[in-house]
Amino acid sequence: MPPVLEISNYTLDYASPRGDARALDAIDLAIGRGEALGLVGESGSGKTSLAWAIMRYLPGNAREPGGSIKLSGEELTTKTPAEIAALRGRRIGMVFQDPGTSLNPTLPLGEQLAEVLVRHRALTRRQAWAEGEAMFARVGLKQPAQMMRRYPHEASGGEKQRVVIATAFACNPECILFDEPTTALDVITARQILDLFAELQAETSVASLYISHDLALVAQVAHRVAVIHRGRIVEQRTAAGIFTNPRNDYTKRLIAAVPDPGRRLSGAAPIPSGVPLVEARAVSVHYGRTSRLATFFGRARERVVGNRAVSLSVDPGEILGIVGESGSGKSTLAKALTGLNPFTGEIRFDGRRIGGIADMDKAYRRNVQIVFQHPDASLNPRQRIAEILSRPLALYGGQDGPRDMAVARLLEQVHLPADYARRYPHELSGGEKQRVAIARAFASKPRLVICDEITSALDVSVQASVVELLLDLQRRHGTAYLFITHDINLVRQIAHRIAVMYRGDLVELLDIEQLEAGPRHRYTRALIEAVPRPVGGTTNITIGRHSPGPIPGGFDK
Amino acid sequence: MFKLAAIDRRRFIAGTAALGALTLPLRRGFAAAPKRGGTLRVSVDQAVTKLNPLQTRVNCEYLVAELLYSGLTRLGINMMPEPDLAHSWSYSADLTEWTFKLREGLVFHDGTPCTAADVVASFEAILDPKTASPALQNVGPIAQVTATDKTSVVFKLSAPFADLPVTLAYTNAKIVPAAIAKSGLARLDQQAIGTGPFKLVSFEPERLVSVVRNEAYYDKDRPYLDRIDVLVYPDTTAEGSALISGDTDMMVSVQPTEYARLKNSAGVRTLKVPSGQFCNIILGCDQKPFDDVRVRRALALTIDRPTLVDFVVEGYGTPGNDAPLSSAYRFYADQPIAKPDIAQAKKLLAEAGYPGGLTATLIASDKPSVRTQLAVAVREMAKPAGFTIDVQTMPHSTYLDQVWKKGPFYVGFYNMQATADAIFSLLYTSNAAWNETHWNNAAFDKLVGEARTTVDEARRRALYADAQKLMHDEVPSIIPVFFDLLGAQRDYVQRYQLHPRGAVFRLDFVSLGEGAPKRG
Amino acid sequence: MIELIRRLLRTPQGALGLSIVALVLVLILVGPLAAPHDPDTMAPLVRYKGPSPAYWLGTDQYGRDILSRLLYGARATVVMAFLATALGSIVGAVVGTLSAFLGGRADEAIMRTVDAVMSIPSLLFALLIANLLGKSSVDAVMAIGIAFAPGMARITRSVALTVRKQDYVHAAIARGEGGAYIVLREMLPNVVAPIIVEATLRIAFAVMLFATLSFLGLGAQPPASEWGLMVAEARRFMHLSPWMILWPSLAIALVAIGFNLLGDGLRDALNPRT
Amino acid sequence: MSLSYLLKRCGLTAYTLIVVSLIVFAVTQVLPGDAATMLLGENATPAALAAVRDRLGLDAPIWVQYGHWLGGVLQGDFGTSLRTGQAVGPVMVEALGRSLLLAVLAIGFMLSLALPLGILAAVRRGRAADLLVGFVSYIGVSLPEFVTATLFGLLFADWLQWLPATGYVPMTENPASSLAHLVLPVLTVSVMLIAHVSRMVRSELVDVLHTDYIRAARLKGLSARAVLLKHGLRNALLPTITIVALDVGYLLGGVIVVEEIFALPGIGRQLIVAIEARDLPAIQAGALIMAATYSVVNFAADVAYAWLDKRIQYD
Repeated sequence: MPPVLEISNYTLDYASPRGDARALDAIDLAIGRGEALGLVGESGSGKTSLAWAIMRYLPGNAREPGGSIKLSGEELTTKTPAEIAALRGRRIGMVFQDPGTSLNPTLPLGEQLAEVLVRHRALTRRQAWAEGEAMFARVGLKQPAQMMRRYPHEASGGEKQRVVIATAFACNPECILFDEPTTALDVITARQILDLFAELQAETSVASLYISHDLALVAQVAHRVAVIHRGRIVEQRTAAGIFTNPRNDYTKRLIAAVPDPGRRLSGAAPIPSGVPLVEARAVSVHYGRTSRLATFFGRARERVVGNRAVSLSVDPGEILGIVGESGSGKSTLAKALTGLNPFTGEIRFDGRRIGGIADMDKAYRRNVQIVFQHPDASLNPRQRIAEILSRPLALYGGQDGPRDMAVARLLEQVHLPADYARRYPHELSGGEKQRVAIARAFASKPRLVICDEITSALDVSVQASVVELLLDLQRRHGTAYLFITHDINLVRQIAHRIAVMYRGDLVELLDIEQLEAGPRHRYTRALIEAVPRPVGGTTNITIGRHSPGPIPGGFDK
Repeated sequence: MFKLAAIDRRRFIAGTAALGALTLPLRRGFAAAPKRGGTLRVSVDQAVTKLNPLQTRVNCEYLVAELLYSGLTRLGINMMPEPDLAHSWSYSADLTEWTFKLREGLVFHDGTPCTAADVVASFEAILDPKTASPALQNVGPIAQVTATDKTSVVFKLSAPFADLPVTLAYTNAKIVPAAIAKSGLARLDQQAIGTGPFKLVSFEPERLVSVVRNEAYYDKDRPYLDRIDVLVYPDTTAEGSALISGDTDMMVSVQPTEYARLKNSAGVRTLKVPSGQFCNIILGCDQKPFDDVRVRRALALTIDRPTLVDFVVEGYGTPGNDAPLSSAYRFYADQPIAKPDIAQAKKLLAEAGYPGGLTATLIASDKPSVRTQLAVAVREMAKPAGFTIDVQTMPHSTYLDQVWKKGPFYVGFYNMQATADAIFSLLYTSNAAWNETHWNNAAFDKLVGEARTTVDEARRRALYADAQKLMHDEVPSIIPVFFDLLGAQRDYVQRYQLHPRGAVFRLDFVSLGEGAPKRG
Repeated sequence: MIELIRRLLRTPQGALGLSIVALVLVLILVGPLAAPHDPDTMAPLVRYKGPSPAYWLGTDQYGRDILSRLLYGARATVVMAFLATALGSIVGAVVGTLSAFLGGRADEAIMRTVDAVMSIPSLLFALLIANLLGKSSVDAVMAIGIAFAPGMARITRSVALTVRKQDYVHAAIARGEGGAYIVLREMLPNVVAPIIVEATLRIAFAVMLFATLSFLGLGAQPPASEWGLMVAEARRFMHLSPWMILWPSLAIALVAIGFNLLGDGLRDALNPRT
Repeated sequence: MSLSYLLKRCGLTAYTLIVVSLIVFAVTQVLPGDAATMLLGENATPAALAAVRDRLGLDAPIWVQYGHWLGGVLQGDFGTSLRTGQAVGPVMVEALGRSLLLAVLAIGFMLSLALPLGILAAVRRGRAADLLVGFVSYIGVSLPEFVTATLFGLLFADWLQWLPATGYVPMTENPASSLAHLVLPVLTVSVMLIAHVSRMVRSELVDVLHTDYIRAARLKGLSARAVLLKHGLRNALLPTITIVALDVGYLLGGVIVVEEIFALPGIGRQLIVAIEARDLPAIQAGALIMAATYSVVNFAADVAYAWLDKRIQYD
């Protein structure tokens, strides 16, 4: 029996004024019935291009020099648009990265599922609606009837992704492509979606292509893993094998880059000097002001809470990791500490009391620097790197020799060529930009650098090198970090202590050892369990086995 | 009362109903009786904002007032007075007391009778400065008006005056009910209660005024039309197009730029009559630089009048020689048109102390557009002689408020008046109502004043000729061109004649012939 | 600058718009020199002529050369429109930035008022002001400038606010930069670009508005050769010579198109990320 | 969308009108030229002037006059015209009616053209149709009404003689000819609107067609039609509501010129006449009514938008 999806020697080019650019090069892939193939690659590796090619959804400038894509033996590349349209959603479905954007905001969720059934299974709308409810129930949506009538903005990310999955499975297709289906979701939700995937995968025995940048994750949800690099499949083997004995160099580098909590990167925690470098005492942040009208109508709602009485401290040279889902108040705390958000409570720096933004004098600013998540946003697009870097120098002095020398030194420090000084940010890659941002932060020789999700926008290997850089700088300058991230594995590699935040509260603050020993707080535990560990074989998601089911949303504190 | 006045003399100045009735058909030269009925759609180029006949100011308002109201006399096409509400009149030998006899059984539109009392009340209102009626300056030197019985009105004059029957035909000298004249004329802003040939149906200032035949009109045959719609077309090209397309039947005035197009359109007949209507350039004779006659004459000498007739009115007009009388006036004195003479102009300027020429701002109101056209043309013509003229246009209202009768150098625009005396004593005598030039020339005043009280035709003509000559030499204002009045009508419109006066229309004589469209 | 032009020429709108506007600028500069006749000299014998070798675009009611009048009028029309826009943009930018800077209730109040003013159609507003100030080109410029200010204010503010939220501004604040530096060096360069684009588009609008005012008799006055005024005057002679009305109309349209295209071109060209 | 949003929005509209009334009153009060002189013109005698000034209360301090005026306005009394002596309010309202008729027809016509054009351009992005629409719309937005109006008049009324050049016939008088008279004005004001809105629709739709959910819809195998009509337009047209509402403001400005040229006795023409004659009460009433109309339309649009767009949550 032929594989459900068979790609042989498939090549794809994108025509551009500067000649054709090769996106995919002689791809060979086959997925059998009930099999899950993981496709791992970094951005630009061509994994998404492959998905589009399979879905026959290619831009106008796409060229296909050769190769074939077969669905159960049927050649797709030669089909007419009409035929393809008839086949999409019915025989081959797709699940997208961000459920928030892949659902039409102006249509009810149910409608967006029902329309597929109407189109492909020729059901009446009433039948489709009934069927839809069933599907919703099947993907674990509570109160499917109501959910059918809701609009996307009325559902949570997880629920939305379930809807998308339900839609993909609606017509029991032979093959489904999953394009980073959990990347946009919070750790725990992601985990629930993975369980659902495994479950459905097992019972429908659909052939699925699971695309992701996360090797660890893929290794656990897929039977086999294919690593794609620069449009080529560089290695293909069993999920177990890929970690245990990778052949390809790139694969090896990739694996090396994957954060492995088992492998500590930072040195031992500094001996507590008694006097913490920075100490937050019951720092709370509230957003928004209640409109007078609202007050007038007697519903001055409680203002949005960013942080509720968070207290923690960072010792000199210490790396304090802060983890939590989006909206847990991690960044809010960072902003408070850098005087970007007004806060109540107090901060102590070197024992000096700082009651508000007003108290943050030059010395404090100089010693507490922040690096933001998105380098595109944090570097002024209209300033050359030189100006960006010379600014803190001008502000805090501390430079010896001429300005451009200092700039060059800063660049060198973050392993960037000196001539980048003349460039504009948009002429740099994401990783390079982040390095510039880091260089800017270190220009003032700070004692604490707050890293706000600085790696989450980067590729695994880039992320690894940036982390490497950070640790290197930390070793050299003894800088303390407040390392904010949602990547548990990463934080377990580098942090000395970890603060877990949940909905504005600091739920647990514990040493790395304690964490490894097994955290006390239920939420922390859920968090840790939710994350797949990058070790071949010992997977904690077993395909086909029913997972314990979704974890309840609230946690006792 | 001097009863045995010589008949010929009386016949000359005074009119009688018999005479009026007799002369009418002869003059029109129509044997067949006019056909009754039908609706006439007349287009005008300005909004009809004032309904009150004592306060109307522009031609389209005069037109409406004339339909709704009557005066004691009305102005014939030959500028002679015709009987209206008064069927006859007589005067004392010294021309200081005039008696007018009203027709019997006159009624207002509201059914109330119109008697001598109403006439008296109306004239008292007109003569009251508060009313601000243009007639105040134009009806003649009336000292007192009294009613001797229900149908006789006696006018006592402050000075001998030969033209009273004509001046009483002035556009604003209409008769309104005594009650309203006393209680407050404001009522007449909204409704029309007159004795005119038509009654008001609807009044939309910006768009349409509709009137229907007044069955109670004193003349049993007139008016011939059942209804007249007066339509407002602010855009003259549009107005022309409307006539061409048959939306309207008649344009009481046509812009020179439109005339050719209308002439060449099928079914349209264009009308043209020489008139005393003119644009003049007021030169303030009481302030520099125009207090010096040489400067005034110099400017006059720069102007190529025939060309100006082309520039300003596409040739539909006649050159003027700085006196306000055109060939259309009875006492017009023909004089050679001054030829432009730049050299002479320069010379005069130099003598006047402006060897390097002089700069002045010539103000022109934006309505009517000929004012600006004239100003711009004059600006160019005067350049070579050393006049640097900066033309400044402004909205008419601002012009009236800030420039008119005040400014030293601006463009005026005036309709033809019924008599030579009217135009002279309206604009140029020292005691003129609108003495804009402040020329204040005693000799001139004397000539005009004497002519006013002179009955003898030849003598009068001589006096007025001297007056015109004087103006030609002294140039209180430059009157470079008289405009022909232009009109147009569908060819089925009968018995309509353009009136040189410009402010008189006599639509009650108009009728519709074959081919007229049937309208509601 | 060169870079910008290169970027402009990349897009069709940019290229076309740039060339049209460049042409107009040339006309403004050398127009009077290039004019074959004096724009005011009258010629009784050649009135209402169509295009001919002697008078390329024909003559008007005084026999004046239309081409020459157009060439001279370019200044009266385009320069005025530019000034008006500049005025409006500056006033607007100041108000907008101020509002964005003050924030809170002050911002609220300012913006509500701006909205209120904007609910008066700009032509009506310009009419009222022009009427209030008087009838001349300068007054018309003022009128249009004032009428434009609210719109510019609103745009400036919104742009300023978005920039204000950018991380590089946060970074500057966290770094302890002074307000002046943040506004001038960090924000302004990023705020200016959209405003330039908007202003360019508005010049096109201003050309039309200015012409419209003149057309309604509230802008330039005869014997000026402002294009809108030329159209207004030509209307009366439409049937004697359609050319008189055609040419200035085309001129206005061309300039407006030019600036519209240029504006859209600039929008792409000024985006640093493309 | 909550009650308090509605109330807030109402409050804003009210505030707008107050500000507008202030501006309008201020602007008109400082107009040069004494109203009384305007009223009496050539024949003004001192006695008459005094009488009129007294009648119009022109000697009272400015703020008293404002209060008096506003008080009247709130009771629907806009004063009487200096030109015609008629009550201004009714005249203006009637005129507004005519303008609105024009506006509604124009918007209807505009939508019937702009939407298809915009959609066509967006769907055929970068192809001939798109470029053509783009080019035409550039010309459209670059032609002042008075030019378009004049050229249309020249073409359709004078040369081809298909349509009446200008003028206005009430619907009640003769519907056919009434419409015939409205064709050119509607065409004229529509030109720029069509150009503008079709560009907007295009860009909106282009954006929408690049969203993930459109891609998702395509990859669900929905027909191109379904994707465009059901998923694309629905989202692209929402913002168009606001744009159209904003264009009403432009429209009201546009009618001023168009009505002037086509002698359509709408509020725009009334205003021009009033402004030329310095008829203060008329100017004030006209300007205020116009602005009011505009803010009401925007109010309606915002509410409609808030109601239609499920995403936005208003406090």
